[in-house]
Amino acid sequence: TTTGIVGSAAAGSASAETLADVPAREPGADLGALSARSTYVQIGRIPEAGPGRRNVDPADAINSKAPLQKLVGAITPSDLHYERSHSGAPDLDPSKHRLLVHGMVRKQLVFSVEDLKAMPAISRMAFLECTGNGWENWKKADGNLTVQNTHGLVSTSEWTGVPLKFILGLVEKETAATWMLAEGGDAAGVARSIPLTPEIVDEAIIAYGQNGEPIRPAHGFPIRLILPGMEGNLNIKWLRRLKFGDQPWMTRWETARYTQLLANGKARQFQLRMETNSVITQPSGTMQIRPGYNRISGLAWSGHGRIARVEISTDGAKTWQDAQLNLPALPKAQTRFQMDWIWDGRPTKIVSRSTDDKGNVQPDRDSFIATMGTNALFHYNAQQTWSIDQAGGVQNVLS
Amino acid sequence: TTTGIVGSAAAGSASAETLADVPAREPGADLGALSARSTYVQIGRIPEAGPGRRNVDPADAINSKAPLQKLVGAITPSDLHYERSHSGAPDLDPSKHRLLVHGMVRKQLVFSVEDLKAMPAISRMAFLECTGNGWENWKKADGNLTVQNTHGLVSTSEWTGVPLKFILGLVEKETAATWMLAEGGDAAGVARSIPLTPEIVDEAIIAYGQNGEPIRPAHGFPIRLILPGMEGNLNIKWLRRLKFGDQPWMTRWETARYTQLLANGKARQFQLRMETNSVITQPSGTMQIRPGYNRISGLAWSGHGRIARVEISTDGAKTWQDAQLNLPALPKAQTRFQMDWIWDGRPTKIVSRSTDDKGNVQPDRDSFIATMGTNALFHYNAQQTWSIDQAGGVQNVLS
Amino acid sequence: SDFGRPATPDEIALWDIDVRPDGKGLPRGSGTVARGKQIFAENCAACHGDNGVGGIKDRLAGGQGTLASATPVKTVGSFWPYATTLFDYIHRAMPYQAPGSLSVDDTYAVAAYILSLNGILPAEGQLDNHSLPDIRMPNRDGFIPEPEFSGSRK
Amino acid sequence: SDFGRPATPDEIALWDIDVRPDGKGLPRGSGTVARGKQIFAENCAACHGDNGVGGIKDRLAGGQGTLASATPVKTVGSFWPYATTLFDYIHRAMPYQAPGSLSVDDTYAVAAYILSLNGILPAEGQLDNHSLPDIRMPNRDGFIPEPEFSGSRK
Ligand code: HEC
Ligand code: HEC
Ligand SMILES: [Ca+2]
Ligand SMILES: [Ca+2]
Ligand SMILES: [Ca+2]
Ligand SMILES: [Ca+2]
Ligand SMILES: [Ca+2]
Ligand SMILES: [Ca+2]
Ligand SMILES: [Co+2]
Ligand SMILES: [Co+2]
Repeated sequence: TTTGIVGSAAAGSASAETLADVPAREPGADLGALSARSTYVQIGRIPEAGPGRRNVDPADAINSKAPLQKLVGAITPSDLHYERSHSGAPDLDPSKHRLLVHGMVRKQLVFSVEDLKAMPAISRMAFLECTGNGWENWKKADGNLTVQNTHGLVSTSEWTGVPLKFILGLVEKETAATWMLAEGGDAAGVARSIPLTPEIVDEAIIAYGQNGEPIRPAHGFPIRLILPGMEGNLNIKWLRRLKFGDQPWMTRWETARYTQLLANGKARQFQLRMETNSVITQPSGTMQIRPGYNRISGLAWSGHGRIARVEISTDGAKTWQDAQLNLPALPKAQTRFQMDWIWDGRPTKIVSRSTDDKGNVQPDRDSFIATMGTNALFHYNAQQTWSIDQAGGVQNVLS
Repeated sequence: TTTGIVGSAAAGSASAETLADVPAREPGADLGALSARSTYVQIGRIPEAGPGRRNVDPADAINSKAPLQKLVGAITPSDLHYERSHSGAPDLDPSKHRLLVHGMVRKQLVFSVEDLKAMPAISRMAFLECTGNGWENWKKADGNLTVQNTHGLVSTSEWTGVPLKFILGLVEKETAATWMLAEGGDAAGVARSIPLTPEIVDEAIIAYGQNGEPIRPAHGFPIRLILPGMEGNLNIKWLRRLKFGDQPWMTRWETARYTQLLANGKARQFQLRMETNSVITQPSGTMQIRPGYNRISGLAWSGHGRIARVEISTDGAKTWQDAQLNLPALPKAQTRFQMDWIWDGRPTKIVSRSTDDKGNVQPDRDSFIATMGTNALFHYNAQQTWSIDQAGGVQNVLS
Repeated sequence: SDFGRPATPDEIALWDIDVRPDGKGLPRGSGTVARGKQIFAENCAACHGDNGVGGIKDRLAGGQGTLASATPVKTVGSFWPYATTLFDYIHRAMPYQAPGSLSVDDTYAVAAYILSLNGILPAEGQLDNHSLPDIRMPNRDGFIPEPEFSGSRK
Repeated sequence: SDFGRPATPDEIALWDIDVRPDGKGLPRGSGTVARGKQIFAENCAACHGDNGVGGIKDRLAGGQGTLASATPVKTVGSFWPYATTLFDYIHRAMPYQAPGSLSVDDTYAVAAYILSLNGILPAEGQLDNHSLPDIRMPNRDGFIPEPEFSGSRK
């Protein structure tokens, strides 16, 4: 167990009794090309293979979860951004990579990565969230899960690239083209049909930059699609083809996968938007808190827009108080929230609930399950409850 | 030379003739704890020893410059953030690190890193800039410099930590205390006197997080001071002491260093604010452009506040056009700007000029030198001019 | 334009692998269930098990009638709405370690075999670019399109 | 309070190394230029050169009268406004590889020696916590405080 109120990557607890015990100042490492992490910081993602399949051989991992309990602020460092790859992460040679844009367009064009980097660009903060985020808690809540296990498939970056709109202008998309197939250069050739709503046309980016630097191979180097607010797997990595058409292609990833099976056996399809969500990251699962002052902190996000409000309950969803938001809250980006709390030492439960600027409120688990059943597998955004026992131990519970 | 319009970290130029030459899709690397950079990306800082002393032994380096020509957006990845260290970068044990707060306060207190992480926190984007940024161009302009050489001592991060104001409340600072000494735990024990203006009291942060993760040793792990908009070396790294008093201590770093020698032999002292600045990063020194369409892109920042406007001249500062700003432009953070440009193939010069929301305009070099002389060494914020020769070669020039 | 270059029909054809429910995009070709059984044993069974069940990777057959239960089993037979998706997916992504290594005819054959494992084609059945889009999958009507994103849908 | 713990006077004294222009913070002690010459040769000359000039690191003497020229030479003697800063800096930061290794008396001595190299103290001079703040450095009036940040200045 780590210390809840610290919720940090820094190891251990304070061990210098007086200032006399603090090590003497001494010269440090030479300056170099890159600043390495401290050797005192243990921080990393956890590769997993699906709900409940956690300590797997890396070769069997299908995703790798971000250490939310060790992160602060809103940005996720690029090397800690969650990963979901369907056939590993290829390191493509950018000089040989191409983007083919064809189908219902007047000009079928091939772009090199250099072509794209020469175009007008835009940068924006946006979260990406795997459609499967939260999937550990559909049916039961394992008490020994961390927030990395329950919610580690969401991250926030500054993405830079070419507005899709600029490409649409170059290829002269036909008006009748209402769908776009985006396909990756990975072995799986992951492909998704994307409805060309005004919002998607306005906000989609063909990105080559993440947090200032070239996107890393695990996240789509040299280029990927970014569709702010939409489910992670729509944001096609290693993008190499955009095809325009007038109906969806019904690829495996929008039929067999990433559809939500309801209790009646029917499945919701093209539920593309990531819903209003939040989670308390400090304190969270497997941490330990002490009676007295505790700072509660966490992350909220919504595929609809900006986070407008986060409420916290420290009595198991009976009463709620407004948390303080770290401003500015940017649209479709994670927003950090916090609240002071004096724990009286009695067992209780803590929960967060977010509301976005369109008025969407994150549902409690019971109403959520009443709508979605327990087999949907994707798009879980019910409120996350952490129970706190008499000894201050924090545990994952359903509600 | 690299290709100007690309301005990217991706190697080489396009080398697949047709789509048939693009390598076949194949399975990639296993998912892991960290996402590595592409092996096709060469990106790193350059350690240097002072104006004109560039290819030095790492042991002699006093700073390391960020690769602005390879960065996009506004955020600098933490491992590429510029570094200025006076005695190397110590990797301090956070469990043994302490912050002593004393002097003119009612309660002299010692805080552990855990104490600080448990307090209410704030996150904000802010640039840091070494006081010496730009110092290559005081007296002459070497034609073979990149923008990394001329302007690589500025970077932008999301910083997370405790508002100084919260600490002031805990220690009950005396009203008469108008200055604060901040001291580092590095071998040099770098120490600066900080005037407690309302702005500084409101905005100062005792930070432990950079871009979501623990600050790295080169940047002050486990804690550093962040004073948005103020000169880099005030933002004391490895912070271990804050002492309150009623006058400045006149440390070596605010007398012998980081004062600006004017032409008349007098030196400006406590010129703490980093001024309104900007630089074109694409195309920039040593790049190569082609006639026709070129995108001009760069970064602007001001210690006064928000960037309100950036103008670009493509005719050597004769006429100016408004560049497009990437919004939202955040206060005291770098803002990306861009402009389309059709180069007619004739030799010319390109320049950028920023204006902040307080109305401060980045000065042209002549008026700047008229005020500051050529011996000031620090606080260079004159407009940066790049000349373009007939062959499209981009070179550093004075104006 | 300053950006990109025109794509030639030949190179587009190389990459244009997608297949729609109406059969658009299907390459000319055909394969029998019998041939597919052989292909499957050689190229697929190691991961998906004999008969597409009990392998170390995704189960490909069975599960019909389980979708509304507490433990739904989603397979090609029980869940997939379109047979065209099966061709598209195998063609682009399988076998896992060497996608694209099967010929078009062998891809029809192995798709036919997986459909037969699910009782959708008979053991002596076959599949080609004409018959494939006509197959009506058992769960064809099992999906509720999201209203927000169905406006542009035909 | 929930945060931190009171600092004891003893431990504050260990860390409280800063020195102000008025001498506040100077520890009791003294040293002669002669002793300082010896200390310097043993601990400093390798980097700063014999007599504080011509070393691989910062030059410590000379340069007076150059500040308004095209090639100003900024040293302790030509540029530094306060002698207290010299004690403070050597005490906290020098010798570079082992700051804090000199005794207080030796620090006074080596500061005295550097001042003598700059003609500010005579060869037979000495320095202690009383005399140090009284030294008037040649460039004492060479600084123009920034108006914005001088309001709180005494
Ligand atoms: C080396 C292992 C391996 C081999 C060999 C292999 N597959 Fe797969 N198959 C997988 C994996 C892993 C997945 C799941 C991939 C994913 O979810 O992205 C999969 C998924 C599938 C699916 C989709 C299942 C679903 O419900 O979504 C089909 C259909 C399929 N394979 C058919 C085949 C066929 C046909 C062959 C042989 C021609 C084959 N596979 C060979 C590993 C393999
Ligand atoms: C191993 C090399 C080394 C040794 C030994 C060394 N110094 Fe230094 N000294 C430096 C360096 C490097 C700097 C500049 C540090 C910086 O700029 O942060 C410096 C700076 C100084 C300065 C400030 C110069 C200025 O104008 O800012 C003084 C004064 C000084 N040293 C005195 C001493 C004394 C006294 C000793 C011996 C007791 C000593 N040094 C031993 C390397 C050394
Ligand atoms: Ca060293
Ligand atoms: Ca995903
Ligand atoms: Ca592999
Ligand atoms: Ca600095
Ligand atoms: Ca086709
Ligand atoms: Ca003292
Ligand atoms: Co997913
Ligand atoms: Co500096």
